Amino acid sequence: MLRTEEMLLNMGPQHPSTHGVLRLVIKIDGEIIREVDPVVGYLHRGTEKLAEDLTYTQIIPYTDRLDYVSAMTNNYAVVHATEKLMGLEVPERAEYLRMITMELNRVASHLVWVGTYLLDLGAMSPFLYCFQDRETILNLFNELCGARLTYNYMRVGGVKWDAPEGWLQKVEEFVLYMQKELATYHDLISGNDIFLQRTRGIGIYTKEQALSYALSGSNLRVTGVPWDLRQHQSYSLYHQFQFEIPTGETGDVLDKYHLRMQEIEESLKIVKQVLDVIKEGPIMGKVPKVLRVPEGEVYTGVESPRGELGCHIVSNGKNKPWRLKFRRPSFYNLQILPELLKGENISNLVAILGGIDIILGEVDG
Amino acid sequence: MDLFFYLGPIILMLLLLGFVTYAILFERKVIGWIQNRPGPNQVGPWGLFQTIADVAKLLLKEDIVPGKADRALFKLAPIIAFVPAFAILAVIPFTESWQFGDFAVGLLYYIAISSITIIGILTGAWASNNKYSLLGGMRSAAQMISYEIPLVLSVVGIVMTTGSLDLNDIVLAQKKVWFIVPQFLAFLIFLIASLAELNRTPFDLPEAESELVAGYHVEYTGFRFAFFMLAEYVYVFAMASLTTCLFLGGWLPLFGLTMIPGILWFLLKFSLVVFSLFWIRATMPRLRVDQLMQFAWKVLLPLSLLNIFLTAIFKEIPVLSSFY
Amino acid sequence: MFGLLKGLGVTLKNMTKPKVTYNYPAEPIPVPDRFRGIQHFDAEKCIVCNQCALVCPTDCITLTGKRNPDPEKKGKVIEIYDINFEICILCDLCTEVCPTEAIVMTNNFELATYSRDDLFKNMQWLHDNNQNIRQENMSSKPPGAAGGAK
Amino acid sequence: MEITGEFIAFFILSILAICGAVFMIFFTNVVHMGVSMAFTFLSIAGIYFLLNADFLAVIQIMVYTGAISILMLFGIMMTRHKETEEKLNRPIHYGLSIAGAGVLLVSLVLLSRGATFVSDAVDTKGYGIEKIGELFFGTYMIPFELASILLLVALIGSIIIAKKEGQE
Repeated sequence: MLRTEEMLLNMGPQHPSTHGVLRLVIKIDGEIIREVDPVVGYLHRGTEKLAEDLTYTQIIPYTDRLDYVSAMTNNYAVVHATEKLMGLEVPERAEYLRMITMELNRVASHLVWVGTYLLDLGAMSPFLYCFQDRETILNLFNELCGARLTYNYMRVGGVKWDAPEGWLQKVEEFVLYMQKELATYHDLISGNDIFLQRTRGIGIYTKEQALSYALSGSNLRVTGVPWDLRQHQSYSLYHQFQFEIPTGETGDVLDKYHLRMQEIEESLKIVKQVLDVIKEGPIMGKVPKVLRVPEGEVYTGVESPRGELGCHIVSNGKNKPWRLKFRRPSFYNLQILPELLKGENISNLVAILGGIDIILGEVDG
Repeated sequence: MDLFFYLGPIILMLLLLGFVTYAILFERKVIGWIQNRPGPNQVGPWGLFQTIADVAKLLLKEDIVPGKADRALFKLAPIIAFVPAFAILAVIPFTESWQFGDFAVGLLYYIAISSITIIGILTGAWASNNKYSLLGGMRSAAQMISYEIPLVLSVVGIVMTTGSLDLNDIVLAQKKVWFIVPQFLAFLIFLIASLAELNRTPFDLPEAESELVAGYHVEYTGFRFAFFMLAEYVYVFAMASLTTCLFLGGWLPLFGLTMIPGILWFLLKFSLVVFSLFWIRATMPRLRVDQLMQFAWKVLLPLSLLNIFLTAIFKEIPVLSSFY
Repeated sequence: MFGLLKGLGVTLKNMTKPKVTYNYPAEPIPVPDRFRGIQHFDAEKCIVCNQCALVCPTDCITLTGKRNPDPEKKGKVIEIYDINFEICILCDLCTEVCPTEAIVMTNNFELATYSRDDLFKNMQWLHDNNQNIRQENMSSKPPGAAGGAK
Repeated sequence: MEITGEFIAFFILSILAICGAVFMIFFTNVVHMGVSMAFTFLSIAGIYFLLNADFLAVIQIMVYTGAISILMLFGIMMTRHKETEEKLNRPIHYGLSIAGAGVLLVSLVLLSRGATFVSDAVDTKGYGIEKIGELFFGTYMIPFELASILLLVALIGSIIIAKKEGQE
């Protein structure tokens, strides 16, 4: 047999398709990958350590910068953990507003994924179409809380802003529009033979593997495990509403695409239901001026678009946490990458890496 | 005649540069429109000077030769890649009278000369001493060699019908009906194979930026990079011209509208082909490298062989034979 | 094969749709009222309570007060008020805690400059930044005071 | 001798061909060798063009420049660890090769003295592709088909051998 040379390829930290500053040290034989070693930490800002020196309100803007495509969920994670530790009551309207923003943020996040994933596969236009629809959501958020990405919207005990005049109608319009618009996406992407060829049958892992690697979110559901914290460890007021947990069958990247498209649909359904029941009311609970969290510790999990976003707070009774730990789903999901890439073609690398849906701000913390 | 002999190529060169300048602008505009944005519109009215500004930028850039590169080959490669791109234009008949070299084997000449470019790409890729560019060059060579075969075989049907390899004869043979109708299968194969030959989406693996950053020209800057770009767009020009000549009846008018000059008809059909290239680019993701090879050898090659058989059979059927 | 044609149809249809981009530097981008831009600071309203500097997550606010020059009045007046926009993240917390609305957000956001020193804004600059001031500043109040209904 | 464009073209092409061949031997870098070989093939195709043998020229470019050189470069780049070869230092080899080249030269000179050349200018324009086609598919039909079957067998054989090695 012809002897071919094994080559060490450094992919990243500056590379168009590593979604930020991930570095992959790849051993390739021709175009076949023998070994992958992901190197993380180029975007590490020490959020957890910084949080030990910040009051609970001050931590919220920092969480915006973890998973910067779904900052609402991050806001909620830390706010929810604090509320649970303090045993605070949150007014109904505030919870509804939180759910609307979180679900819209999930839609926006999945749209970013669909767009960038297709961009990784070489198609340009879906990226821009997705970003146009995401733009509508960002504009809605901009109207609500004055920022497009770093929302800093939620507060311990409620939310910062009530919905402005006519905002809820705009959300409803968007939901109706988006439910129709999804058909266009399916026309453009789902039926494309090249897309099917690129994604079918790659990046498959079993249920056992997924569980042993502690995968969560759509990366776990794609193997057929219907695990969704919104239903199984219900937080906020999700238990009031009806929605399905889509699961995958084959577990390949194509399945992940369909799963995430279905999750967009489900999120829109939740928003629609919330809009039907939302009433006037206070948006802030009875919260003391200076937040002093009682001694103790708490762990809460929130279903972020990428998986289980956990927040573990240890408090020693001061106004600052003694220790704060985020279970950042992207970081955990990334662990399975070396296993998946072994023996794959190098052009599958991008397809598989993109399928995991990592956000480097979250991976590096 | 003599004057034309010497000045002709220079005029063609200038026309070509003009075409490349505005083809790039047109491509960016079309892709912009498809993506609901206006495309380049800042430099000059309607963005007309955008490409000129880009080229000026490329020319003013520092000319970098990587330290570990093979200097001689690194400098030679863009020239090897570009010269054949220009040389193939000699055989394209733009109208009855506008053609530079009337070869009896024009079609073969086109295909043969265009394969030299691969040497330029391959040496450039190797000489840059970069892993990404080497991978890109390898893919490029493998892809272009593989797709040349269905490209040639798809045209065999037309050659059988006209009995000539001369592009002039081929155009004149389409007076009754364009070859896109009787040779539709061949047209599809030709279109796909030409997309692959041009390294355009969905076959732009050699420069797949999501995997190989920029493929074979990763280390090239400034003027040398411009040469590779130029070669690529000249091939777009040439391939669109060839498609027009082979399948769309060249300069021949449609519906007997003979008062419109042939060159305009040619340009019209030509622009249509160029537009569809850009349109496809804006829509499709790219194929995977192994699927690409399988597609060439397992789908396109048998289909083009089938097309040859079908043409041969139809030639013998009394009613149909007038078309073949 | 049919799927490919469908996709081509979608892209072709989009060609005729109106453009969605902003002609940004030529025309200003419309921003909603709640937009969090560069702060406006009103020295007269400030009571030097230091809350904004305390709540700031990045410690970008520096302020000092001095005794009120008018001996009849109690309290302090502001002497130095600087915001370092190299590290300010425009999180809105300072305006949220300000009891007198001395510091409020504006809808201006163009901070780009060639020198990092220019990002250090003093009281005078912040005071002169008085265009497009945000109308609605305290939304967390109980309903009726601010905020809208459905 | 009259200096025409054709003469100048011939001169340039032959110099290119010879230079390519000489460099091919003297270069130490295999990739450089490959590229200079491609130049030789290309110049020979140019000489065919000058002789009005269009078809032959085009096929020369297609097969030798387009396919063989590229495949060689491809193979070299994909498989070799070191691109440069060490110079061999074996006096017997030098002696043998000089002797072999001498014998070749002498025999060529003898042969060319015995052969008869057409002294008048021949109208090469009549020998187009039609003639080649007629000869291939008429007079020499059976040898042509046999040759292509032989090539096919070689192709399939090489695939089988490569596959077997790959499985081991």
